[in-house]
Amino acid sequence: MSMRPANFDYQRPTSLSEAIQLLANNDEAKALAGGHSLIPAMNQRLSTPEQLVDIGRLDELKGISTNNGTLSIGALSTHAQIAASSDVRTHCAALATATGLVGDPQVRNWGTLGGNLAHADPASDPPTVVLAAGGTLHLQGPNGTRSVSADNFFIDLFTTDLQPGELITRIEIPSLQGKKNAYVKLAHPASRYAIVGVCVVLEMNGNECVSARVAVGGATPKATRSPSAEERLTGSSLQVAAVDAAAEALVNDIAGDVMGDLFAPEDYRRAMAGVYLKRAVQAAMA
Amino acid sequence: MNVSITINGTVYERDIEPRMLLVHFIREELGLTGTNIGCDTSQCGACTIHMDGRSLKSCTCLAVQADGREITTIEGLADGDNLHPMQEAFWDNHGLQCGYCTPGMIMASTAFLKDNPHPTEEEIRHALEGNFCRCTGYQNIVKSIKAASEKMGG
Amino acid sequence: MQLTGSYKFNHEQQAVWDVLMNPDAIAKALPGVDELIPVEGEPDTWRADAKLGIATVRGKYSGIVKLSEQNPPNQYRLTVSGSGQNSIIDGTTLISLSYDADNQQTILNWEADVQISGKLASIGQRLIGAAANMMSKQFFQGLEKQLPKS
Amino acid sequence: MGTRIFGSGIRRREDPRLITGQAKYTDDMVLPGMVHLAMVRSPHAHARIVNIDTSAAEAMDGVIAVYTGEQVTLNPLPCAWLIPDSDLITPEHPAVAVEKVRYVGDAVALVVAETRYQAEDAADAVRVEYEVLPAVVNPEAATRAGAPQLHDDVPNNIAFRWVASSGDEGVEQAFAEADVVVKERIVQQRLIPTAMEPRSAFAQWNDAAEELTVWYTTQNPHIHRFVLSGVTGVPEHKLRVIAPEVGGGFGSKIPVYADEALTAWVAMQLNRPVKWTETRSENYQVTIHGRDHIEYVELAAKNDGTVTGIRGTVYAGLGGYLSTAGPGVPTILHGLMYSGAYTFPNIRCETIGVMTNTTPVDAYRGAGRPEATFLIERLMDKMAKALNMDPVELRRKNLIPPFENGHDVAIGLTYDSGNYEAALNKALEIVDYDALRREQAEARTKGRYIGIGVSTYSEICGLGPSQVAGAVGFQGGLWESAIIRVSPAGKVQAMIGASPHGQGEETTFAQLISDELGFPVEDIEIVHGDTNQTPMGWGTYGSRTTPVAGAALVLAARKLKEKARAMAAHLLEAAVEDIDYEDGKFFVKGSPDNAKTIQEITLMATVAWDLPEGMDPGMEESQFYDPPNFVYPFGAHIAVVEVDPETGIVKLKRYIAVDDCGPQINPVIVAGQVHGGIVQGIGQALFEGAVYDDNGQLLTGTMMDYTLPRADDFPNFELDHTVTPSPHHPAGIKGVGETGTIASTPTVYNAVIDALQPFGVEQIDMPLTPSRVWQAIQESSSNRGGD
Repeated sequence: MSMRPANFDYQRPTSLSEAIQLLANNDEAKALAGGHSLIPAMNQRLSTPEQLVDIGRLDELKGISTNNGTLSIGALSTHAQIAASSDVRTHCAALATATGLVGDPQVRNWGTLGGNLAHADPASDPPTVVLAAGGTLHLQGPNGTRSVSADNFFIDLFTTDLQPGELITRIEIPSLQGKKNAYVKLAHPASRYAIVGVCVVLEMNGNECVSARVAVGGATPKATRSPSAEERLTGSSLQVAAVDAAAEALVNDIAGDVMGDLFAPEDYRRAMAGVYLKRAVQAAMA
Repeated sequence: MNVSITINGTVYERDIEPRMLLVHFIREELGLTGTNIGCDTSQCGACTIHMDGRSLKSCTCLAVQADGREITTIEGLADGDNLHPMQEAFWDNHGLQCGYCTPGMIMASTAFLKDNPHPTEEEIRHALEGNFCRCTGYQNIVKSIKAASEKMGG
Repeated sequence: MQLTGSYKFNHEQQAVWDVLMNPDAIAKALPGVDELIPVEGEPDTWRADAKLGIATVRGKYSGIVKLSEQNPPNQYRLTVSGSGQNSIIDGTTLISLSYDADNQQTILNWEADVQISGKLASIGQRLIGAAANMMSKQFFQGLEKQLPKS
Repeated sequence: MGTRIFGSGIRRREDPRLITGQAKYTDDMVLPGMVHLAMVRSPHAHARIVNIDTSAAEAMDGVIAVYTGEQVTLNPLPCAWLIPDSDLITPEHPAVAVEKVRYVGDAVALVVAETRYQAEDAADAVRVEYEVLPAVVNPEAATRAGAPQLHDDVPNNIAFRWVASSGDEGVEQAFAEADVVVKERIVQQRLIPTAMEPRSAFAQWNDAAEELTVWYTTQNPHIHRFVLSGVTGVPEHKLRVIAPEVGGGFGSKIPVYADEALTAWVAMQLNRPVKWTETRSENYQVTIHGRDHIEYVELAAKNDGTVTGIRGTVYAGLGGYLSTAGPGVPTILHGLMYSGAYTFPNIRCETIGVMTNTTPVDAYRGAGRPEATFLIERLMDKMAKALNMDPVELRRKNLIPPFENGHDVAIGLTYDSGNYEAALNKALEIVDYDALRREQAEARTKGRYIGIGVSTYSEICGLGPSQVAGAVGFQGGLWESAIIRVSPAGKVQAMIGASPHGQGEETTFAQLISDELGFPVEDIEIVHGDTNQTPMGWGTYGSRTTPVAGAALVLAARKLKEKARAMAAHLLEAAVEDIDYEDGKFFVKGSPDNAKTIQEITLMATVAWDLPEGMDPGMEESQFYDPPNFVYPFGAHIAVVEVDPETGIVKLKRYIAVDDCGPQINPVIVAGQVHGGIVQGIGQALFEGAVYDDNGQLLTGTMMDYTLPRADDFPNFELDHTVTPSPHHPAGIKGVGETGTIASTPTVYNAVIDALQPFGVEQIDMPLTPSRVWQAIQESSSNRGGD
């Protein structure tokens, strides 16, 4: 019974390229950013990497800025920094909300967005928002840099498109200023992970919703968009019937993939996905 | 690996295994046992300290990650013989019983007040979501933090 | 824990059956396994060492893989028992094949009874079902890759 | 005369060390040459041990020794509550499993290493081969034919059958002749005590002196010395048990566990200081759990609301072995509570104690009494509904009328004092009950589901007369003792055998002494927790420290006061009966200006230059106290909840507690006890529950899955009290450590069911998690009410 990690080799590279080299050289190496997903697993000895490459001090991965309205968030930005950023509040309020709901204050102080997205915990909050917001992940690896849309980044349970040796360097999110957006969450009361988290991004023209993006997390092995719900909302004036229909569509879209556990069995999670879609629309329009 | 960590104003240099958690560095290497351990999954908050001014669960950080940083533990909170207003408030308001969660509660709440010096009761309750107490039902902890915020806010 | 799932192969049933019975193919398809070593005196039983897991939760397991109750080319039982990471995993899966002539697909249905003991049982509760689904999918995908392109 | 210190909410004297990080808990202890112990535990709930290979572990860096059960020479762990007339069987409980493991976490080997990291590395390297056996976790299922058998000498896994009855004939008749009978199957789910400080032991053996010292996370160091002596063979006078700072217990630090005894044993083997501290996961697996009942209960009444009988059959899960007080909790502490605050004339409780492949079950806050109160209060609400009566009216009709000095209830106990209706009225006044019901009705018309729960309770605590302890099979006494020792300059040390760990007796007991003798509180030190420094006592649990140890202390203080009075008379050259006392001063009646202070008197008694004839020197008294009866605190609690029918989320909106524990020494500390108790009780109603799968794996094995209440789950509680002194306690005081837990579970549960009335929901198993509440609403036949 442990709360002490097994031994490992520790490296603290001073540049991004050095970090990538170290990770590329060793299949059993892991990148360590904030460590708030990795260290708990190591404490339980469920994770026993041979080597940790501490990227936590690389300045290349820090900072939040906007460029023509596009938010650019360095991978090492902490949840607390993001939640408190006026740029983020302006351009992607839902992300400020979601990062403010991760874990608890101590976790938010040190856990990083890059680490969180790379870990791709199905019950984590930020992936759902980055997906709904149409974010892009910028990656750098031994073969250079590339960009992957959030739609293509999350592959399965804890599984992403990150290749060996690759790191997330920053996350770009197109400005949602002028679009209605919100993230709402039903949290597991013990772990604080999302049982269901729903993010909606609604572009309105007067009373009409002209485009919608809907993503759900927590309920399924990965953050997942709901094309049918988006379709129901688009072109509607978000009247009760349309939102109810969207909720039902969302539930149908994810029906086969919903996970269950002791606290929230599958049928409950499925139903809550619909309920929280409605609440997300309400919150976005409030 | 050699690390140099400033704790409560004193620089400590030690050669440690990279796997050593910061909480074990504080408790076992330095003998600062005011920081307690109440769980093994980063939930309970008993081990909360400040690193570079922000609250951190020291069980969720390797000591090597703290290399070169500034840390404050419960032992370093008071100014000499003068208790920190948060310590005073916990004492005045019966904000503790067995005391085991108390250092973590005090460290978490002092960090919280830096970000939000005039919190509502609801905000205080929310800010404690990373800290468990099994004795007080949180009632007097919330009261203590409120009292401290009023005292510190002047 | 009872788990069920299905997988569709775009191949003839006999071809799917053959690959399911081929220890080399199984070894290649099992995530993290390099080789199945036959256990002497036990038919259709192999010993394996595996590097198993998902993302950060990954560790070395060693265990036994056994095929039984074969009813070619329709049904068999795959039993896996392994231990590692202070955990023990015992699973028995009844695998059934049927052929969907309309779509020219072999449909594989599996019904598993998985018993997890130790560390993973106490801490992995919220994710075990999803992890089992994902790993079974990887296994069948791994087998499919070894079938001739149809 | 100044403000009386008794009743004053002064700041706690414990706090300065706790708020500055200077307090020392067991795991904080360090001695030169210290080594670390880690346990190798079974991952299986039920298995035969085929082979243990320690060779790899022994070869690892820093490893000093690896021991298996066969090498360990400790005596088996005793069960210490041998309830009579129950055919109790106590299967052997070895400190380390040798042939068979019986729950996940059962220790199979020990690893000792220079550092904790090394000990844990090596524990991982011990290879154990098991033959896995089928397991059983449900106490009712475990008694059925064909169920896996845990112990060869416990047929059908039934460790005992116990009955408490006011007379079976009368009970039968009451149910036969009732107008209405309501029934319920209640699952008292398993709870994990979760003291914030995990258990820890630190042992030092002095080989030359043959002395063993053990620092220990214990609620009762003297009991632990008594039992540890038997388990280790070290005689008691060579065995010192010290409870340093203890970070909460809630019952979980009463029992004698293998781990602490093993730590001591290893220290003796190696002649080096040894430390063992459990991790939280380990705590969840091996430190006792609470509750775990499956109850079939029913209540009989007449149409006018007069309750005529209550009875129940309880399957009580005991775990893989009998814990120290395990059999006593679901029997003596449960069945004897079935009277509650009511005049029930016919009562019967049958408890079947069952071994299952789970963590042993023992006393958790309230211990038996919350389970009983829950079923009584649950049945009362159900009966009110069946009779179409307001639940408050039904309770009022059946409450025991006020009494000041003894009331016999049908189960055979004599309650000390009570005024239940006064407490109920006060609580109802605080919430304005009628207005609240109107508000509820109004809210329902708007699709909001508010629920109101009201409970009245009386509990048994202040355990208890030793004669009763003996009669009910408790293998110890239940008296306490205290020594008050005043130094020449008038500073006071009071030594008590009880062992507080968060309850604040360093403050309240100083207030008691100050109140009796006039020493300022800051001159009084309460010494506890060290068997070498304190007189014998049986420990802190069952809300007994103030009722029993506090009584010993008050009587010792009064003895001391009489000596001081005699000394004062001598110094003032007056007759003893002419000496008056006020605020620490003794004087001849009518001449308060010519007074001797208690400090002056102490000095003169201590130098002993001139003592009255026959007086011994010094200012020190000791007192043993065996209470003549239990104490019976009581009260009324009200909860207001709102249920979100779309999600099943229950929001606690108000909580009102009116408790009566007699006079309060320190009302701030009393309130703190009540707060914590309420939250633990609500934890059972809404959040907490240990869950095993069918194979005995604990699925809620960490704080990530076992839901502990958090700060944002609660509103501000509204507390008030009434004061009904206990007639037999020298200061009239009753216990208050468990009242909150006893009352709050049914109060909140009933409030939720009340909120769900429009949906026709009658019953939901605890904890009332959102998915369960939602499910119940979905399944309810009349869920059209929710539209």
